[in-house]
Parts: sequence; structure tokens; C-alpha cells
Amino acid sequence: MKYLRLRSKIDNWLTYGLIIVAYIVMRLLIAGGNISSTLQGQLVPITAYIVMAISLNLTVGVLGELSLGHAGFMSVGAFSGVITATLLTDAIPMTWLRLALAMLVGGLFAGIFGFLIGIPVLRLQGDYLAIVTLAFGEIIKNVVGTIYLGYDANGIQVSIENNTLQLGEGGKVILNGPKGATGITKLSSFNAGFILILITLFIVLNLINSKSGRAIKAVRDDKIAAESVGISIWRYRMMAFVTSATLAGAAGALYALNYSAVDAGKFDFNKSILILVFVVLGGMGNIRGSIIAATVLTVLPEVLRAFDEVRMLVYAIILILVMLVRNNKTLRQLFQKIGIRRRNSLSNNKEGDET
Amino acid sequence: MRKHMKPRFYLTLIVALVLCLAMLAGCGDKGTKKADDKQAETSDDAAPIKLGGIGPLTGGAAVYGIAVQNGANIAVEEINALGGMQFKLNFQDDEHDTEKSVNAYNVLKDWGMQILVGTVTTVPCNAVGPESYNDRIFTLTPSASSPEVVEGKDNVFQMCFSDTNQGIAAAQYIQEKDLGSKIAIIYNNSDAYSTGIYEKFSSEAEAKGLEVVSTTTFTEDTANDFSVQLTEAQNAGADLVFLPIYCPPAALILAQAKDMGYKPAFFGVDGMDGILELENFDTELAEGVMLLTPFVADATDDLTVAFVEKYKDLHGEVPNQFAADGYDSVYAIYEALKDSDVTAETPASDLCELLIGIFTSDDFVFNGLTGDNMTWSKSGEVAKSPKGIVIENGVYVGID
Amino acid sequence: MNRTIKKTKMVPLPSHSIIPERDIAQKPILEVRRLGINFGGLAAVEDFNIDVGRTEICGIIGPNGAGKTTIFNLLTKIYQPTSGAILLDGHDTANMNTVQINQAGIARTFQNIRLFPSLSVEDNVKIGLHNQIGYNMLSGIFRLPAFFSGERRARKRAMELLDIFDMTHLASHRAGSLPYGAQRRLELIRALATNPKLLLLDEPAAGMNPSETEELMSNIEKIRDSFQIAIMLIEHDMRLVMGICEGIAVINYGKIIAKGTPEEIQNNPLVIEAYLGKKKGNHTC
Amino acid sequence: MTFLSHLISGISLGSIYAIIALGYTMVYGIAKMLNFAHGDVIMVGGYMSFIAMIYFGWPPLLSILFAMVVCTVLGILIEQLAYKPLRAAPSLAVLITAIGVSYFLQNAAQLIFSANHKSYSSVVPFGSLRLFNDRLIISGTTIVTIIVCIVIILALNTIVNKTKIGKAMRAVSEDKDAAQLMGININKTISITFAIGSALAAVAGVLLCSAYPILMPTTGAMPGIKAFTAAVFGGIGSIPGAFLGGILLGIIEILGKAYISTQLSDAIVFAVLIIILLVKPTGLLGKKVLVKV
Repeated sequence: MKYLRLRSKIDNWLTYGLIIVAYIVMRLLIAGGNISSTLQGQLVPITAYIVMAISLNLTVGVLGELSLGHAGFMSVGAFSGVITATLLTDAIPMTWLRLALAMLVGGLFAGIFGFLIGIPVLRLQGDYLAIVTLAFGEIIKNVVGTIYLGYDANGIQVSIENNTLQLGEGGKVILNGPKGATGITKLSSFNAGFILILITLFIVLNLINSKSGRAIKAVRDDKIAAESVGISIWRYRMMAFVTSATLAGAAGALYALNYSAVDAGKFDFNKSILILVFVVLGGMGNIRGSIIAATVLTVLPEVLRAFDEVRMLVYAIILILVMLVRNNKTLRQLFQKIGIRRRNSLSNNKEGDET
Repeated sequence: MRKHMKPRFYLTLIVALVLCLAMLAGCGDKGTKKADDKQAETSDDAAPIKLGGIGPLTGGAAVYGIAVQNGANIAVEEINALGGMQFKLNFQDDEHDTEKSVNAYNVLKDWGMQILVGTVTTVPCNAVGPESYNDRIFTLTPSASSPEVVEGKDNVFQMCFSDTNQGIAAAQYIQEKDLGSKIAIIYNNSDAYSTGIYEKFSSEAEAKGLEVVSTTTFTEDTANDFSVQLTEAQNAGADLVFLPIYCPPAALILAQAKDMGYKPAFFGVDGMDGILELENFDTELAEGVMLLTPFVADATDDLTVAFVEKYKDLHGEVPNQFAADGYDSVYAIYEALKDSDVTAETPASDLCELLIGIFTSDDFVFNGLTGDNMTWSKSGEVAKSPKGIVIENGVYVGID
Repeated sequence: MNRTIKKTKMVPLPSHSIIPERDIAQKPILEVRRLGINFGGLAAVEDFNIDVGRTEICGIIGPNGAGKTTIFNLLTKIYQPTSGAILLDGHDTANMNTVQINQAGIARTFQNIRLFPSLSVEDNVKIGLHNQIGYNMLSGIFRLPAFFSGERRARKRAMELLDIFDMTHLASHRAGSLPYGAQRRLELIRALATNPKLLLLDEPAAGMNPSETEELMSNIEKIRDSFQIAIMLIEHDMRLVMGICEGIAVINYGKIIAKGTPEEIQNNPLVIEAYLGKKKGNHTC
Repeated sequence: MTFLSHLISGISLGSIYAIIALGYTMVYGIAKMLNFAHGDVIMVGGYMSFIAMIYFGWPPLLSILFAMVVCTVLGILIEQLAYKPLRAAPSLAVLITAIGVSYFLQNAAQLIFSANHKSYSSVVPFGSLRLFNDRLIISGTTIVTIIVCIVIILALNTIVNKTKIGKAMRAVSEDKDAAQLMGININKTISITFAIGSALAAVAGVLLCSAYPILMPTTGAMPGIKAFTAAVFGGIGSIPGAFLGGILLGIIEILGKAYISTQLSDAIVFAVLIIILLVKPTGLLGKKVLVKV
């Protein structure tokens, strides 16, 4: 009995440990100059995707609701973060503070959106809920792509659909409709991403292992039973959904501020699906699994560049095979027979499903 | 039951494997050919200068990236065959995505890229440009046309018209030739290129006193049905429809307009090039369509003829403007460097300063597939004159 | 959620009370008047009236499909009644939803066990204690002192409750992996954890063997005695019903056909008819 | 009159969504899985008929048949290789696998047919129906698509309700385990469902490309998502619902473009979807599932 509680604790510390060790290894590699530009350039997106995967796991794995619009929250966070960072350029010279504020504002806005979207979404169930999250993701993509926003000495100007900004001298367009935001001052760093992961882990793991997390899991397991013991499903679904959206928003800000340009079309259905793939591959409700899957699947396409034009085909085949091997007993045994037993069982231990 | 199914499962597995292998074998041909090329390149005495290329080779925009890659490869082969300065092109996929584009850029950096030919599409180029600016790697984009691409970056140059210039040129052209009195515009507002041209065109048209009677849009996701846009243009009495878009939606618009019995003049930009080369396209639909483009595949000058011939031989397709841009980009770099003593050992930053100097010097004039007497401004925009083209009897004909 | 229901006028009805003597002095914990629900025009429950005393154990019996579980679903607002009124401890529950009903003091178990199968036994009970654990989301995330004290108390209480059925050794098992009988007991403990005034048990002895049933009976009585709450149960096991219930209501086709003490019910011809069919020579059973 | 003509455009677009949605809903209704690769099977159907017509010079009807055969084989192959091993796995695993299949088909198509766009020739042999002096035009493809939709609905209804395999399908749809206990071969039933769904996809591909004659490897992706939306709109699993949902989606999209904004038409479509689902949480014609407690 104590053993199980202890194991869950050890499990959490392992997750923190994994992140910290990975961070230290990367730092050492960078310090020693032994890291390729490719990998170094991917560090920030990897951290952003890890946060995305963990946050989506809260909705999909812990709450048990399929969300196909997670990229929408990333988008809201990305653009509100970029706007914040750009507006504060002169006011706050410290880049780290500006980045932190941008992530905070990004998270806040995404959280507000999550709440507003949650009101209708969380009245639905199952596949219908999923399609409505997809719909919101598409709406966000569509609408953000039509916003023009700029500022000059007189303040901020916004227009929708047509660029009617009348900026004075020294004015700057931040959001430029379909072109998105360009000329962003890059603020994100690996350190910031690392800290955001730690914060995310802190929030998510502590939430899961508290009274609220227990209620969220209860709602996942059986809604009627949860209500019958006085758990408000609306409240806890909303809690998970908004927390998830907020973290996605912060990750979006981190992600966007790592590039000089970002457009609304980036955060589309395919991006939502990509993050969902991280979660499912890593194991539902398995936070460490999400981290590993997000990292591996972000690096994989780069590793596959050796395949030239068949690269994405190979990626697709690997994705299908991994899903099959992970979920089909016969195939798993077959693979073990072929002789990758050790590696497989090792990875099974690592990514083993909790559910 | 299980026992019955197992063999069938393996049977299907085998069938699929055979299919995969067959496909890989089909691709393998290309692969080995390429490897041979690479060997041929490296067997020459001088070590090649490393050119990096970035563009979408997979996904929805793949057609543009692949065209640039193919065009650039032809140029590299030709240049290497001349002896003397040798090039080696490493072209990486970016899936028309900013993140992947920066990844591709870093891959190329690890490879030792000295000059960047890329990126093909605008939004990724906005993300890669600042990187190459910081790293001091000379960048010549074949086809990323937005003014933001070159803005504030002294090392980034464009081979194609900037959207601004195209928008202005189109408005000027329409006014000068008096092509239409009432203009309707249909543009893709989820696309930076299309929106960029539209914005400049509409302000320029206003300045020139052209009457724009209808402005409608579509997005990548709704690029199927244009009945609403066309009806609106028709009801507004537009006699000229300006289409600052790529050819696939343009082809749909032409077909749907014909079906509606709406027959205005259509005026396109360089993205419309390639419409006649769409496989199985009914050229009658495009009869009378005008476009401003720097390149047409059935031009009769020697350079174009030779290029088109070679491209068809290698890829079985007629090259479009993107292929020509890719080809020209490599040649422009070659022209700029051929009299210098740069080698594979020259650091990228030295090459960068050198090339910036040459490209912005007054006496550097480049003649290529996509224009004669091209020069570059300090900002990185190209100056060349667009050709007005009209489609007659299924072929492009110069208007002038 | 808060659909207003047609309220029938509260007319003083002749008491249907089968409340045991010790509870008569006090207000009944549950008063149900003319409760009814239609499913697509079909009256699943109709004109259902009952009073339950503060510490009464009462039973609802009836053939399959008589509407017994529907009554529980109405009492807990999983279904919204189409007519009638439910008064819990004298308060009208018309505008309450399932969650509020539980917080107001009704807890229940389900005919087809509804545990949280992926959570541990201990956590299942802690979910029942949820509204009594006094810390909020932020204390949970930031691990403020309130979190630790709240969790400590919850754990202590959970163990006390599990101890009623000698289940403390199972605390760390997954609820879904428990044997059937243990699941039923756990569900009861979870309901009890919400600190109810009225406990609804839907076939608590289903699937239990005679000795387990025996134990359950004594436990139900023990719970009533130590928690001083009312218990209403649906059961097919006549030994259990006749053994521990003080009042029994018999339902058929959604209506009460008889009410009374176990002895009265056993001798009621209507009940015998409902269970055995009319004596027209049909030798059912 | 303008409104009428917009309405007809909406119905044209909607009929295309409807025919794709029929395949989606059929597979979902029986196999209970969201087959996100459906849109890409449609694309394959488009390419196959294109090849048959242009490269082989076959007549349209034969080309359609060829596309149907290829897609059916492809559908069965996908089902056997990618979905069948996951019969016992959680539904999300199947969803992700379907997405993998979708990536695979798109990229394979690009390698085989090249990324270059192809211009499709309509298979519909007659032109548009012109009324009121050309002010109202109903294209031949629209008429054919609607007729085909109705034929498919009737055929599916007959198969599902009148045949033995249909009975098996209904049983599998209700309860897989119980169906298996009753001696129904679940794998065979689901395979046949996929075969039918894929054949429908081929027909949908041909009609999609006839209506909007540009063919590329990503042709099926967006119509696929829209049709999925349409299927949910009508109540996923309901065959007439898919038709109704498709038509309505098309009409809303076109009217949204015409009267509100051409830029935000997608946002409008999805907003209407959300509103409908809030009023009718299981779609227009979806069965309301009463939770048994």
C-alpha cells in the first residue's frame, strides 16, 4: 500500500529527473561545441512541443476527452505572446522578463479562450466534443489569419479582413493578416523552454496528484458516478480544459518567439493532430511518455532527411508500425522474436501505460 | 478462427511489402542517378562550392519546391560541365513550414553550406532570412516575393519580382493598355503572396483611377467553389477580373466562369504561369487570359528552348516559372562568382560580403530565363521588366 | 440542468407512513409526493408517495422492470421527474441537480456497479470525501500546508471507512481489479463517504453468496446504527429485505401496489399476484 | 434570383460533401472508427480514374469502375494491415494509425504521380441545365452527384436492412462482443464495410474532381475534413443524416460567402456546426442515446 504511493512519487521524480538530466546533457554538449546546429535549432521547438503534449495529455489522457483543436490554443498564445513582446520592446529591455511576460500573457489569453470555448464544448460528449474542438481550432485559424494589428505613437490599431491600418511615423505592423507576424525579435531560449517544462510538470503533476486531479480522473472514469458523489463534472472538466489551454498558450508564445516569422496557418488541424500523436504514442495519461514521444517524433523527420524524397513516406510507415507494435500483442511478440527484445522491453518499461 | 486468419494477415503483409519495394525500386532509379551525379561532381579537380537550397518537397506546396529544385539542379549540372568553378547543391525539404524551414537551414549549416538558394515560399523565408542574416550567409531566394523577405536584411536578395512591384506593374499595365474599366479582384487571403500583390494593386489602382468594383477572397481551405466570387464580379459589371493567385485555383475560376457564361477579360500574375502546362488542361478555357510573367516555357529564345528541352528530358514535364527561377538563381550566383577566386574553403561570411558587393554593384547585370538586364537594388529587390503575355490558341503570346 | 418541473399542489395526504416508531417524533428525512416520470408517453413511475424516517431502513421490491431503479434515478435527479415533489429533510429539491442532491444528503450505489475503475480503492473513497476535504486547486498545485493536512485527514477517514468492511488491505489496489463482492462493498463505502443523511442502495446483495449476504445485512444495520442515517434499498433477495427492512414498498408497473411491514407484505395477496402472476392456472416459476 | 443561384451553388458544393460524408458515416456507423484516411482514398480514386481516362484512354464509366476496384482493394489492404491488428486497441490508437495511413497515401501519391497538379476531365457527359435565360445554372455534375447520392443511400439502406451481411453489420454496430457470440465474423463484416466505404470513396473522388477539376496529392484532405464535419452535422452514423449534413454544409458555406464574408466562410461554417450541436448534441438525425443507469 505504501509501496504504490511511493511508486507514484518515484515516478514523478523520475519524470523531473529525466528532464533535468536531458537538460544538463544538452547544456554540456552545447558548452563543448559538440552539438549540430540542427539539433540546437530544434531544442526550443522540442521544449514547446513537450509542453504542448503534456498539456494535451491533461485533456485527453487524464480528463479522457478527445480534443482535435489544441493547436488553436497554441495559436492564441503565440500571437498574444508576440504582440505582448513587441509592444514591450521599449518598456522592458530585459529579454528574459519580456519573454516571461509574453508567455504569461499568452497563457492567460489561451486560458480565457479555453474557458469561453469550454462553455459550449463541455456540454457535449465523445466524438461530438472532438469535432467541436476541431471546429474551434479551424475558426481560430481562419479568424487570426484575417487580423491586422499594428501600433504607433498614438496607440494600437486593429482591423479585420482588410488592412485599414493608418500607422503614423515609426509605426509597426505586428500582425499582418495571412502573412502573420514577421520581423519578430527572437526571445526564446533553451533555458526558457526548460523552465517552462518544469513549471508545466509542476502544475500538471501536482494537479493530477491532488484532490482536483482525483476528481478529474473520476469524471473520466464515470460521469454519472462522479455526479452521484457530489463531483461537479462541469467544474472539473473545465478545470482540466482551461489548465490545458493555458499551458498550450504559454508554449505557443515560447514557440512563436523562437522564430522571426509565424503565421496563423501553422496552427492548423495537422498541428493539433501532431500533438495528439505525441500523446497517444506516449500513452494516455502517461506524462513521461508524452515527453519522450514529443521529443522523438520532433527529431525523427530531421533524422529521416537522409531518405530524401521518401522521407515523409518513411515517417508515415514508422508511425503506423509503431502504433501497431505498441497496440498489438501478436506483432509485439513477433518483434521480440526478431531480436529486439531487450530494447523493446526497456522502452516498454519506460513508456508503459498507466491505464 | 484466429488460425485461419493469421496466414491471410501475413499474405496481405507480403503483398504490401512487395508493393512498397516496387515503389522504392521506382524511386531507387532516381536515387542512384543522383548518387552518380554527385560522384561526377566530386570527381572533378576543384572541390565544389556548397549551395544550400530550401523549399517544400512534400505537402501541398511541393510542386513549387520541386520545380525550383529541378531547375537549380539543371543549372548546377550545366555549370559543372563547363569545368572551372564547381557547385554542389543540397536541397532540403521544408514542407512550406517556418519551423521545418529553420530546421532545414540548420541541417544545411551543419553540412557546410556557403550560399543559400532559398527559400522557395514566402512565410518560411521570413523565418530563415533573419537566421542567414545573423550567420552572414548570402541568400538568394528564387521565388519568395514578399517585401518583408528582403526588408532590413542586406544579405537577402530576390530572383523573382517582389509582390509590391508586381501589384504596381499590373495596375500600370492595365491602365496603360486600357484593358478594362471595371475591375474585379479575387485573391487568396490565406496566402502571403496573393495578399501582398492584392494590397499593392488595389492602392495603385486607386491612385491610377482604375475602378475596382468587386473584391472577394478565398482561402486555401475554400479553394473549390468560386461561384459566389464570380457572381459578385458579374453582378458588379466587371469586365476585367484580376487574379493575383496561383494557377490551380485560377484554372477552377476559369472553368466555373465559363460554366456561368461570364466572359470578362482575365488578368493574372506570375503565379498563373504554368496554367497551360497543367496536365490535361483544356487550353480553350484560358483563351484570352493575360498575365504578367517573367518566364514562359514556349518562348523561342535559345536559352529557354534549351532549358525546357532539358527539363522535359529529365522530368517529363514542362518547367514552370519556379523551375526557371531556380535555374536563374544558381546562374546568377555563378555569374557573380565566376571571375573571382573563391573556393570551397572560402568562409561563407566572406562569400556573403563579396556577393553583396557584386549584386549591388552597378555593373552587375544578369541575363537569364526570367528576364534580361536584371539588376538588384541595395534592399535586395530585383529590377526586371515583366512581360505581358496573352494566351492565344493555347499558346503564350507576347502582348507587345 | 435546472429544468422546472410541474409542481403538484401540496395537499395533505393521508399518511402513507410506515415509519418506525422511534422516528415518528421527528420530521421524515424524505417525503415524496406524487412523483412520476414519462418516457415518451409511457409512465415509468406514476403517483409514487413515500416517507422515510430518519433512521429507517426501508426496502423497495417488485418484479423486474417495475421501475425501482427509476425511482432512485428520480430521487438523485439523474432523471428529471415530470411530476410530483421530493422533499429532503423538509426542503424541496425541485431545482437541484445530481451534484446538489448529493451535497444535500442523498448518496447512492448503482445496480451495475459504477466505480472509478482506474483509480485505487483508497482514491475511490477519497472521491467520496471530496467535498469535505478543505483545500482548493491552487493549494493543491502549490502544495500549501492546507494540501497536506487535507490529504492526511482524507486518508485517515478513508481508512476508517474501509475498515467497516475490512478492506484496508485493499486500499492500494485498482478498483477495477477487485472481485465483484468487494466492488459492491467499495461502492457502498464511497457513497457513505459523502456523509449522507439518506443512503440509497440498488441491489446491494446482487451476486453475493448467502454468507456474504449475511455479513452485508449486519453491516447495513451497523452503518445505520453508527451513522444514524436512513437507508433505502432495492433488493431481490427476500431474506435480506425481510430480515432488515422495517418498512417495505412493493412496486409494479411504476406504481406502489402495497406498503407495510415485512409481515404485512408477505401476506398481501396483491404482492403474491405481482410476483407469481394471477392464479389463472399459469404455472410460472 | 441571385439568392437562388447561390442556393444552387450551395447544393452543388453540398452534394460533393454529402457523397464523401456517406463513406465516412458508413464506416463510422459500423466499425465505430473515424477513418481520417478516407479523404485520401478519395484522392486515390481521383488519380485512378484520371489515369484510366487519360493514359489508357478508357471511357468514363469503365474508368470509374477501375477506380472503384483499385480503391476497394486498397481499402481492404489498409484495413487488413493497419486497422485489423488494432481491433482490441483503444479507439484513439486506431485514429492515429488512420492519420499515419493518410500521410502515407499523400506522400506515396506524390512520389508516384508527382506533385504537379493535374487538370481533370469531367466524367459527366452532358452540360449544365440552364434556366431563366441563363440566370440559373445547374451544372451537370451537380445533378449527377445528387442522383448518385440518392442511389447510394437507397443501396446502402437495402444492403444494411435487407441482406444477410447487412444484418451482420447492424449487429456489429450495436455490440461487437454480442455479435461475435452469435457467430458473426466480425473481421469479415468490418472488411466488407471498408470495401464498400472505399468503393464509395472512389465514386466520391471521381465526382469531386469532376466538379472541381484540379487533382493533386492533397486533393482529398480538406474536403475530407469538411465531409467529416458534414457527417457529424447530420448525426454521425446516420446515412440520410450524412446526405442532409453535406447539403446543408455546402449551402451554409456558400451563403456565408455570399452574404457575410468570403474570408470567414470557414469560420461561419464551423460556428453554425457548433450551434447546431449545442441544440442537438448528436447532430440533426443522430440517435439520441439514453444513458442507462
